[in-house]
Amino acid sequence: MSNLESIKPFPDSEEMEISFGPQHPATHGVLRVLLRLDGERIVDAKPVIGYLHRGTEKIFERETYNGTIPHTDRLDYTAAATNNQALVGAVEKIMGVTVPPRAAAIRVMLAELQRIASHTIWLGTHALDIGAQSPFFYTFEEREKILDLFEEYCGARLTLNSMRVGGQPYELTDGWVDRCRAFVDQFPARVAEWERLLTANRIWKLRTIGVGVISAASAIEWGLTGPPLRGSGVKWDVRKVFPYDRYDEYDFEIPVGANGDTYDRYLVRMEEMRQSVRILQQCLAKLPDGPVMAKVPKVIKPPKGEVYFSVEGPKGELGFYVVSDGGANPYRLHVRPACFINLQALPEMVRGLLVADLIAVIGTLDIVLGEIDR
Amino acid sequence: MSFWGLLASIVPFELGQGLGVTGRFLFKKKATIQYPEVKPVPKDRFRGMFGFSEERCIACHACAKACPIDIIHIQDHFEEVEVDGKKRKKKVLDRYDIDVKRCMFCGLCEEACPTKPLAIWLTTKSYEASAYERNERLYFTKERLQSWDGVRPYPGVVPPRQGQMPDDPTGGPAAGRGEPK
Amino acid sequence: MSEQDNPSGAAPASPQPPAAPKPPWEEKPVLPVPRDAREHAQVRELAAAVADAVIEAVEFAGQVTVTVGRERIAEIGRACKEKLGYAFLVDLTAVDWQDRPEGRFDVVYWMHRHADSVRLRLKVRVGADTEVPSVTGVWKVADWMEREVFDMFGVYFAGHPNLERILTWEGFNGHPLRKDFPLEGIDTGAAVYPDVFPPGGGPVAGGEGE
Amino acid sequence: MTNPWVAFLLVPLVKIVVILLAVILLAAYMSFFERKILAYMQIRIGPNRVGPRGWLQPIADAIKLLVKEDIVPARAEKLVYFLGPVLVVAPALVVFSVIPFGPAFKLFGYEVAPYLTDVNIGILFILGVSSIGVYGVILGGWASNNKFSMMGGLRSAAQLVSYEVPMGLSVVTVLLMANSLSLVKIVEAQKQAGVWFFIPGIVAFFIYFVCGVAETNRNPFDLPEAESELVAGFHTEYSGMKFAFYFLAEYANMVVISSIATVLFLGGWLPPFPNWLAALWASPALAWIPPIAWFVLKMAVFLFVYIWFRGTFPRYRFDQLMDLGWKVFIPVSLVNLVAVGAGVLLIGGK
Repeated sequence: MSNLESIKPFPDSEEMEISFGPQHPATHGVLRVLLRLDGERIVDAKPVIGYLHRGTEKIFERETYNGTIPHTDRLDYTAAATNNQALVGAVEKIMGVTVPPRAAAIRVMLAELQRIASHTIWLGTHALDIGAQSPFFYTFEEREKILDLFEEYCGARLTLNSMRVGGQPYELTDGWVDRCRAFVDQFPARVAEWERLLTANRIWKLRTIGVGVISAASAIEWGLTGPPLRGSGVKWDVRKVFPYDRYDEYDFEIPVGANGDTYDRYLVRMEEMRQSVRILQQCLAKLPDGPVMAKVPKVIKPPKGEVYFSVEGPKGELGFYVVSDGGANPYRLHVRPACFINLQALPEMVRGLLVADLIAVIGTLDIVLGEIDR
Repeated sequence: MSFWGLLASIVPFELGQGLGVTGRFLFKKKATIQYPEVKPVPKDRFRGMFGFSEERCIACHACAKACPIDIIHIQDHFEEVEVDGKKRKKKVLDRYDIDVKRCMFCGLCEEACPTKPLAIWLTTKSYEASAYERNERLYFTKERLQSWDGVRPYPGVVPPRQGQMPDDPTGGPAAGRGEPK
Repeated sequence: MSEQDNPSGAAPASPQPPAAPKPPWEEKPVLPVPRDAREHAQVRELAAAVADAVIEAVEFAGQVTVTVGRERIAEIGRACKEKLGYAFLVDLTAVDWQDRPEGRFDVVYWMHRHADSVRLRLKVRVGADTEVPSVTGVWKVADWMEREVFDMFGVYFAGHPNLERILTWEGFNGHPLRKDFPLEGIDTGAAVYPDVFPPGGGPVAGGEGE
Repeated sequence: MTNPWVAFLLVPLVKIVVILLAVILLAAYMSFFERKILAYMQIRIGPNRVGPRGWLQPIADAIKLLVKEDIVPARAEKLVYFLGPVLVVAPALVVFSVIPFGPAFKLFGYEVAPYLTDVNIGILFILGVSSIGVYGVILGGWASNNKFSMMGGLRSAAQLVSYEVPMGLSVVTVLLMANSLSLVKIVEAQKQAGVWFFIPGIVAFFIYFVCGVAETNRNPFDLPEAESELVAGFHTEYSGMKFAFYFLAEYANMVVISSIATVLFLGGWLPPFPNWLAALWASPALAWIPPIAWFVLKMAVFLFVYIWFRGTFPRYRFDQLMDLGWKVFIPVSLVNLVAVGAGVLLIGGK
């Protein structure tokens, strides 16, 4: 393959090439990184992707608009709710639909729960990559509670299919709000517990501070979004910049880092979990009444046109670009995958570091191959 | 740097703190569910194995159209039946197959079903339908959909043919949805 | 849903119902209509920065799309980034209009300006066998996006440092997101391992897998 | 000791068999306890299906590993590939010949010592033999013809070499206090002193144990087999019996490090405060406790701490590991050596 040849070392050099993945415990799926190593130091890295390519965008073109929603669940499979939210938001935008306030609040709750769930997976796997085993299980215990809430709301735990164009398919079940509140109330204590394990830990600090540094300017240049961008100190969040689903009614902070290293991104994500809890508390406190579904035609036929709509997914800006030709199926439905674009900066971030740092950086980018390969 | 800061940078107190956390977890209640003996309780809306009722089905093909991956295959024909002394044309199902091995349990078929109570529903709580041979064992014809041959029903659930009704716990799949114009 | 609406030069006609207005979710949805946007602030800005750049400008659902000349896209992109401050290329993709006479593909650039948080869409029309100047020199992020467009649509980007397939493999025959690419896929076995699978062998799309 | 055949052949042979079996069983059950304790720390239950509450799990694992297909990579260096596990497991088992598990006792009129032999250079023997094990790791890593294995082997070599130094230096402080290289004498010296050596040698004790963790390639120093970086490090390509040997050696080495720590710093088979509380230990309520129980108990504490570390800490990066070894532990242990030497001179010179 020409991929390999382009990275072949010179015949008389001490450098070696190594294919890191696609079957490797720490590449979060089927990522393959072609590494050129000088000892353990990375001279060059080249991500090779596409092992999980399923042609999702092609499949979208044959589905009805509501029929695409289950497919979006499978993009970033750790954050199905925000994927749903981005898709239905895009279609609602092209349709000119306004979502009822109760539906918007339910969406925000699902999205924030999903953000917490996604960040807990990230923390568990990131810590596991760096060698700490136990946080993986502690975080998954919390995630299971969130998945229980999802299951109760929409009947699935992972691939939620939880939103529809125009609103929400279901009303909340009796007692869901109480159970959600119970979860939200105990969750900050758990985050504090995880932080006791890691934040001050000298080994954790050694492994993350100054690793995978990316400056604010080059983060923008590389199109990073989400925690990797905020870790570099850019205060930018789609929820604040283009508030959707009435995010402007909630009071929350955007945490930012200072140095753009792995430790800062870690702190940013930990703080994001707390901020999500804050949003959830506000949602639960002032959950509006009313319908959960707007008046939309049964067959959704948007007018001819094109629209881009994005949400702040747990991994970064997740956007959908809908091109409609007036039919019941999208003419083109393009995903702007946050992970795909964040991963692109990997070579920049790991050049000159050690193999162990590559793991830390892959972990800190929080990639999900389902979204990268689509 | 203060004395305590200096001391903390030499003596790894924070590592001891971490050990304390894991040490405490040693005595906490375990989260494991011993699966075959203890079965996790699905929630009421849990999308599990299909329930299907031939009597209720009006062969409208709405579910097949709603299915994003086209795994519902329906064939029907018209028959003359006598209802209240009048002759009426009625659609009769010849074939109602679901290729469960490809199903992603999105529940859109259930949502599309116009009959009340539903003719197809996924709220059966049953999730034990694993098989060693996917092409045959996970292909459900309308007979198998009702007899559930090869599916272990969740405790308390009986196969559709024996009269298990959809609980309709969601208040109908499209509860709260405005009537389409 | 007017979140990503730009502070528009042409005031959006928001229908304000008179007394006792129904909430918007109980009304029929107000379908957005495309509107000429040559007088839109963003478009005028662009026209001032680059002479004769704008071929067509449309505003739809609050988003401004400017069609520009294919040959000049790298130049216009650089002007947008350096003069107008669109430092962040959010998205780059393409749309296949199979039988359109003025060029089969639209390549779409979606840019963001941090200063006042506005977005602008550039669009070029490309024929099936013409090249588009690459914007990787302007925004580094365009690298993989252009590779993806090349992979999925077969649009060539002139000056791209490493224009390879990205999601499919080297030697894949076809461009999946073109409208004439069959949905059920193609026989690809032979292309991957020509020495293992004879031409026409290998995994066959729609086969039984036995 | 009338019959020389009994004294020189039968008794050692029986001891060898007993110790070997005990060590192998201990290593196997170490893996069980490790899985169980880790699971409990991680709010899981751990293995509980084979036998009552999972107690036969190690046996099942052993049988599985023994009957598993033994894969040799096509382009591996066959002989060396075979030699690797042998070179690892043999020294790990040989070391047990000098570890005193308890004082000599009478059995059927014979004086039986619960150790194979008391060499007067016991501690040197242990340090020497146990460092042979690193060859097995390097050679195994190299012979697998796998870059990850190779890197694992190299990491292991550098790590073992650097941590042997502070470990040796911290052992020397004990030798200064005990005036002997024989492990039995060291324990007896602690009895005479009336205090376990970890109190005067607290720094040496800490360094010894941390270096011991590093020597056995355990978390947070498990870089040679760092799963997330090197897949499985030097034993990536090993399977079946050969993998079992590496596995056995790792756990046997843990037991070795723990038992040496017990002997050197925690008074071996002595009960706590052997002189001060002598009356208590001799009282009929407690006199039944055999000395070896104390030994096993102390060892178990160390082994538990090993597992506890594994359950808690992230992993060092390789250069940080080297920094820690060369820039922290070696200088500190040198200073500590001088300090303890001076202390011994001052107190002993009185």
